[in-house]
Amino acid sequence: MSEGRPRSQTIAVIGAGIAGVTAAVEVAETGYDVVLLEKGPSLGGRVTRLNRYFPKLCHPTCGLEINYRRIKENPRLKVITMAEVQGVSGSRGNYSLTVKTRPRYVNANCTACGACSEVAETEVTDPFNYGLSRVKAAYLPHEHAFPMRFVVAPEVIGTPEAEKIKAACKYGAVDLDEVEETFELSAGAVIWATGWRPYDAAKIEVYGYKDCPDIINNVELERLANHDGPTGGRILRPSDGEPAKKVAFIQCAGSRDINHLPYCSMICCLASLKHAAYLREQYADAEVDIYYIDIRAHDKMSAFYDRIRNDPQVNFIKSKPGHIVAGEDGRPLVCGERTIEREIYRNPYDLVVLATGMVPSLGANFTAPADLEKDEYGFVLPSVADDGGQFSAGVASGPIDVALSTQSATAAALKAIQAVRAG
Amino acid sequence: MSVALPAEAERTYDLNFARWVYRNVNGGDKLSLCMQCGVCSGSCPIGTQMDYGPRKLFMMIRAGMKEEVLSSNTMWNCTSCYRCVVRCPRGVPVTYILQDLASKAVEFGYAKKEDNTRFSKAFWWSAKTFGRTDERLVTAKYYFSFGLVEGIRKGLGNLKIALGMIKAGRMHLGASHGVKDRKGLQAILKKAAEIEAREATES
Amino acid sequence: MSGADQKTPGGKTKFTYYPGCSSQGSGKHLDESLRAIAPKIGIELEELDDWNCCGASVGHIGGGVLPNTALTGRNLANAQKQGPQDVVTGCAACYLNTHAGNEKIKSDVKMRRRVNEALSAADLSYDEDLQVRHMCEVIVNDVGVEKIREQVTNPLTGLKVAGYVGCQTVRPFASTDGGGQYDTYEDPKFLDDFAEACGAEAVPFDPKTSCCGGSVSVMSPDRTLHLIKEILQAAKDAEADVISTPCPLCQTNVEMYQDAINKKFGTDFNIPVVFYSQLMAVAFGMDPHKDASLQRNTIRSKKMEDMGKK
Amino acid sequence: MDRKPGVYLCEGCGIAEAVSVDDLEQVASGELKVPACKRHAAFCSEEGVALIAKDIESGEVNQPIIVACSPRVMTDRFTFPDAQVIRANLREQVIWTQPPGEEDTQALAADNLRMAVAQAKNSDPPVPHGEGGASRKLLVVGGGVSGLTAAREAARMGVEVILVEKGSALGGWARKWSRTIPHRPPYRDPQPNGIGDLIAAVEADPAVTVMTGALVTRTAGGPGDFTVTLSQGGKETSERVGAIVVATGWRGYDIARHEYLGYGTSPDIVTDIEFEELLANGGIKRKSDGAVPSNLAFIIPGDSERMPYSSGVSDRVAIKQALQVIEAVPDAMVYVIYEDLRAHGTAEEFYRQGQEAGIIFQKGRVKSVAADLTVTLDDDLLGQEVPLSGLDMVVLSTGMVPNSTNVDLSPAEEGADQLADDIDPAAPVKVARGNGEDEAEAAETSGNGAAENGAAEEGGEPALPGGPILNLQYRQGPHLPILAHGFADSHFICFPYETRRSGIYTCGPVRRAMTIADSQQDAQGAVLKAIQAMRAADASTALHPRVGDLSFPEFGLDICTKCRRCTVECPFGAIDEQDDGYPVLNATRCRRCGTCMGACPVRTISFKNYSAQMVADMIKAVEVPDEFEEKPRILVFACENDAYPALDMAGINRHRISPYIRIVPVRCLGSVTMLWISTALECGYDGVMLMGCKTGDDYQCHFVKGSGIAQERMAKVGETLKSLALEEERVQVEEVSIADSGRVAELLNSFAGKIDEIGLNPFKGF
Repeated sequence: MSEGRPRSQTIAVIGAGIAGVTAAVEVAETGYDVVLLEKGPSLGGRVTRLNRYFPKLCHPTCGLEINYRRIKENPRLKVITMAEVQGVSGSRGNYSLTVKTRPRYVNANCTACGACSEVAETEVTDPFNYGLSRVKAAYLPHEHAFPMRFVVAPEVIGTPEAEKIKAACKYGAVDLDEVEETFELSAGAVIWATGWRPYDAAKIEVYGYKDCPDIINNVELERLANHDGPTGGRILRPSDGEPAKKVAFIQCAGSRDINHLPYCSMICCLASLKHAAYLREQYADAEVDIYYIDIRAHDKMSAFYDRIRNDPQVNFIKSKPGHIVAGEDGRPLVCGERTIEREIYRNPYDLVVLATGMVPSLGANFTAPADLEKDEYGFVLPSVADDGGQFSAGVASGPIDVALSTQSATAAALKAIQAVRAG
Repeated sequence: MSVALPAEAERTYDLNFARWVYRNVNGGDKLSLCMQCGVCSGSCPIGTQMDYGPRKLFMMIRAGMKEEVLSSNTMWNCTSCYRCVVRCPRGVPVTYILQDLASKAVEFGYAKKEDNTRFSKAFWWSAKTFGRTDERLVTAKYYFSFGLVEGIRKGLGNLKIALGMIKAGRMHLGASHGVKDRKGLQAILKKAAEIEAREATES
Repeated sequence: MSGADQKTPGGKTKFTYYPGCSSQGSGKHLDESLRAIAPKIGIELEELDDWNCCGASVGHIGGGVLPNTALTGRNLANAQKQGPQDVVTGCAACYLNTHAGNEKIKSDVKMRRRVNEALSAADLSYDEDLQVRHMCEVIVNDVGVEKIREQVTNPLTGLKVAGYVGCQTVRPFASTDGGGQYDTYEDPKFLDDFAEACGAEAVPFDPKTSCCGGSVSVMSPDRTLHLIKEILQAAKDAEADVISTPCPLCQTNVEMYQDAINKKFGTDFNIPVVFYSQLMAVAFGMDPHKDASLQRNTIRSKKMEDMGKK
Repeated sequence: MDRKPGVYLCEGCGIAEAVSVDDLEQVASGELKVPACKRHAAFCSEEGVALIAKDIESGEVNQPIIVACSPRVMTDRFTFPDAQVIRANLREQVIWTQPPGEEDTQALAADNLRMAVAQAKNSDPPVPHGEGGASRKLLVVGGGVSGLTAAREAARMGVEVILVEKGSALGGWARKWSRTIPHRPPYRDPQPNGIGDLIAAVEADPAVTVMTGALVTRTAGGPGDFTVTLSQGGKETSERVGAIVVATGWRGYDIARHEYLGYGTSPDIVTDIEFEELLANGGIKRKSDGAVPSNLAFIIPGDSERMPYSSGVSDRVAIKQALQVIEAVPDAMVYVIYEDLRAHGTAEEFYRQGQEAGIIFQKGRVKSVAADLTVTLDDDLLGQEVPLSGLDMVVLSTGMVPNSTNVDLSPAEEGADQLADDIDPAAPVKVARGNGEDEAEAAETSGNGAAENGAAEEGGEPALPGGPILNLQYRQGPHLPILAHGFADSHFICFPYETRRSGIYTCGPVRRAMTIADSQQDAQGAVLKAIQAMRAADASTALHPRVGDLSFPEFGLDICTKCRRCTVECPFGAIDEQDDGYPVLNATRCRRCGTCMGACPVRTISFKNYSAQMVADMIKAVEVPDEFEEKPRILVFACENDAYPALDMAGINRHRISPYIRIVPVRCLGSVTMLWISTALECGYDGVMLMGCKTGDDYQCHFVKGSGIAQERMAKVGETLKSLALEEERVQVEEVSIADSGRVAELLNSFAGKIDEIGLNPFKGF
């Protein structure tokens, strides 16, 4: 490839979710240069959109705040948002990443004063809330956005409204001429922390996700429960805005299923236990039914499971439902067999939450570079080879929870540093 | 003809019957993958009319409950809608297994009185005799398998339907259609049965 | 995902046609209307010579796995003689049994050997790689829905159609590679696409892949009448003029038990149940009786017959 | 160094429209007499930054006081070498929460400016506490998979390693075993554990000194400068190391404690550990008669019957062992009895492999295992009680008990009395009451119910037996603090390696039950943290969470009363006591939270840029209206990591907050000293609110117990207030999370309402 090129000591981290942020911070704090590339307009990835973590029920933004402060204070760490990696070539010590940046239409002059948003009229789907709400076409991605910088939605580009938005900015921060750009980035090692997306619940046709507004998935529930989500943190039925008090959780919605995701996504059981806790905290009379095959509360999570299990208003029903349909009153009806009691049921709920699993963002179509090993699901395995220079962290490396993601990110940081040291 | 059933199990979870099912029942080789999630029984259109439902039936197979399994009404209530097959997260071909369990129940004398036994026997008689299914004769044969009086009663119950069908030209009164080469067809079926019998004794 | 409007037609035009036993009885109107529309949509159906019963699922219970598969083997051995073109059938049960049998013979060496041993008793053999397909899948993948639209001279404007797909037309093969990946198991769109292409209105119809009880309905309707009732009720609620279906057994079950259901549940259903091919024949401006065989429906659709007279 | 403050009043983001910048300038130049005061339309612009930089370069200013947005934003732009930047938050916490143009808004802005100037007047740039020269040598304790991996990975980073193993050989459990749970595709078959190669690589590595049959008998010092005493074959040596990785692994849980499982009643009822050894040693044979078993049941008891952490591993171990049985004895009838089969992640594939191989999985609860090996279970899926007879071997899943202590040792004499307390997870907060009190009595737990729930409390026995692993020569005892079930885990989901003993990192099953593959990854992470700790020690900077902070607490021993509060309350055990009773800081252990400062009754502990005096002056800087104006003032101490950002976000969301609130960010609530409360009340403030993180079992305080300590201290304020005839409600402690941007506004407004009800502080104006 580029044999003559000097070896790079910089480490590129692809994806700025909790794993990417952790890996980048750990690299920088060990005294190495790092470039953190994020596809979206702000950092934090999936966890920013979570209300709380299991099992402590603490808030993801708390740890992110610490990490962001570390980023702000560390000159070795450079963040590039709106940047997607198109390809990686080269070998250890000598990689070249092709990076494409999408326009944000807002440059670094932005002070986040919000004047642009005040004049914007068009509302666009809010990607941060998984489309559950709408947001002005000039917007701050969310209250904890880092970098704290606005975005102008591509939908209004080329309209008079865009010019109005531009005119509203006193600091010359709105740049409507921004275009997609591609550049090459040299790195001595690469950490893939590209994370995951929720499995498309619509693909599980029998669970009615498309057909009934009161059948939602688990990441959407996180937004409903979050204080800065579309309902201000109240868990309400999307259909009529009434409190969701009788709620079913359907475990393994997609996971552990050869027709969908053959693997267990590991986090969904715990997520539903956590959601049961949200509901029970919000509504004293909430009743929660969790339909499951196995509750996989791994290691210390079993204490959390016990805690939720001891709540008489949370029921555990060992059953994978056959189908979920809209009942005569429009409420979702969960149908199936209670396996332990051997009873056929048709149970109505205010809200049904599909505990969908995690799909690696890289996906099955991702062509792994030569020094990376990928499994058939699209997870990029943590490297074991001694001469590799590309590593994976977080859910890019397998279906794992946040604690394991940060653990894997710290390990990946070490391996990447070793790679650039070895050159 | 199938490989002989294993002897009565002396203890619960004797795996000999399960292994017999794995090896001799169509689709049985996938049965061990069942993780008892219940999606099959929960998806069944007339699952409420089943004594066990496929999921529990499969657990009973593992538990070695040969008599209960082969005497079950579960397979006779299968409408062959294949929902369980396409929904099973483990790819267990539930419908096929139930169909072949039904066949085995007939073969080993567990299901003499099932409606379905009578019907499938009538059906097979037509297929075997004419090479094609004659709906009128199959239906008649099925009704009369309950005995003359019961057969007439059942038949009369559906007389209106039959008359409607005749009127619409969808039920004929003449001689049965059939394949031209009946002899060849019967030879094939005879040979197939021979092969099965031969294999059953070999194993 | 509906394959209908996303795929470019595969373009196969010649098929070996396996009508199946119901074509000589309860499903005569499917057979007749299919043969009528075939040239219009540019496909040639050459009848399988001396075809026999597929054995269906109940046949297996009566006969056993190998004799049952041997029935399929005989049909395929005869089809092989007629040429390498795909075998197509309009009957869901024939498709399911023949397709499954074919796949098993092709993929399982032992099964192929055993079937051929049985076939040898009639000096037949099957060793080619034929494809067994459903007519609906052929229309989606090879003909293309656009072609139907092109042939419509008598659009069924104002006809409300509840598309009742039933089970075996889509399960368990519609989403498999062998089954042509032409639609989904639980929420298929092709039947509605067919109706809309004919100019009719496809009404929302939830139980499109609910079970009519299949052969259990034939043997023991008492166990399954409630299933058929739900189908009829949904069609009635959607104010459908007709229920359309691709499956001969569904057509018969849903049509012939309406009296019994009315008696048992105190309802007053009287909804015609027609084949999609009958819809097409009328929409193509063909003869409502000779081609669309509307007279063979025991509950007749006056609306369709009136449309056909135009 | 002379302090040269300069005020930079930003007019951007609507500040100039909402408040009078002229008036602010008057406050800065006229009232406060700050020599330099400049204005700009946007100081964050290139031009604005250049303006400040020019003043700094010219030597005119070395303390730029930037009166603009929150210190949480524009940090990179407002960083100037050789200058100490002070920020006054006029945007998020003034104009975004207040109506523009109002008198109260102006007063709030002016007060924020006054506080910033007071802060500058009490603040100097920190100077490093050390001069480098930190040790770059790593001590790894434990020679199993985790320890070996840690040693190898550290050596690859160019770090010299001493690997200490208690036993006579390296390799731990893995050396006795052969195959492990698959962690690479296709995730189907048990795979070799690779221990032989790992041992060989470590032994051949010139950077690693291996000491087997050795113990750490003493550890003193701190990161960058630990002095460890190693004992091998009766001989003691001393080594200086920069950081320590503890990888002491695990031992089996005593399953015999549950009689119904029948362990001990038959030689053919064995644990999974014993069975693993059988598998590795060439054959599955019954202990009773040497026969090869063909009917085996693997029992995974419920978590309540063993170590709850174990499910991370043991269910997969049962599948693995059952698979190995079938591999060896193809006709065997093998059963796995479980309640929830935790084959999570890609191990689902392994579960399928087990099923395909013919393992029968039974969901149910075992009721008894008889000496004749009959297992009776409530079979959930058959819906009946089932006797499983005819078995010729029963394998019980045990659990992994962490080696957080060395069970071969009796509790250390030194500090033995602290054992139970120190390793008791239910007691995260320890508070000393006061001067000269006996420590044992002085120690008490926070009032958050943690004590009631603690596992260690049951039966009143200490959580773990044995002596300390490192025998830390720390004021707070010889042990590494532990969490539930004795695991030396981090309590933080985001920061898995944070322990309460700086520079000492745990990895592998001592931290959490984990597989071999996970342990190896964990060891890599721990090594990186250890290397960072050594670097930080060398640079005199802090570790997590105030990474890079050069400030550290200084102790004015002249007025120290030797009350020992600081040494007891430090969440990280950073402060020891000298023989004469005076506190001595181990600066590299210190995390700079200021809890010691908050604890000190004589206010003699301070940082260069954070002190009791500084905040007291900030409190005093606020103009408190006299009682006739009827405008209360409420002081808020806000944790800078959670409550302060939440207050910022309240502004971002434009929530309205009472204009009477004055906010002081604090490093941690633990640093809040009683002086500040009394100063506030003396100055005429009408109420004080402390906003800190959640305490208790699920504490969220990143300084572990600062928030809890603050609650404890404030619990006693009530009495003091009462004695002054002041209402207790005037001082409130609230647990506030970073996600409370909506709630903080409500909290403050309702507190303002309550103050209104109670009435103004009667001491106003005195």
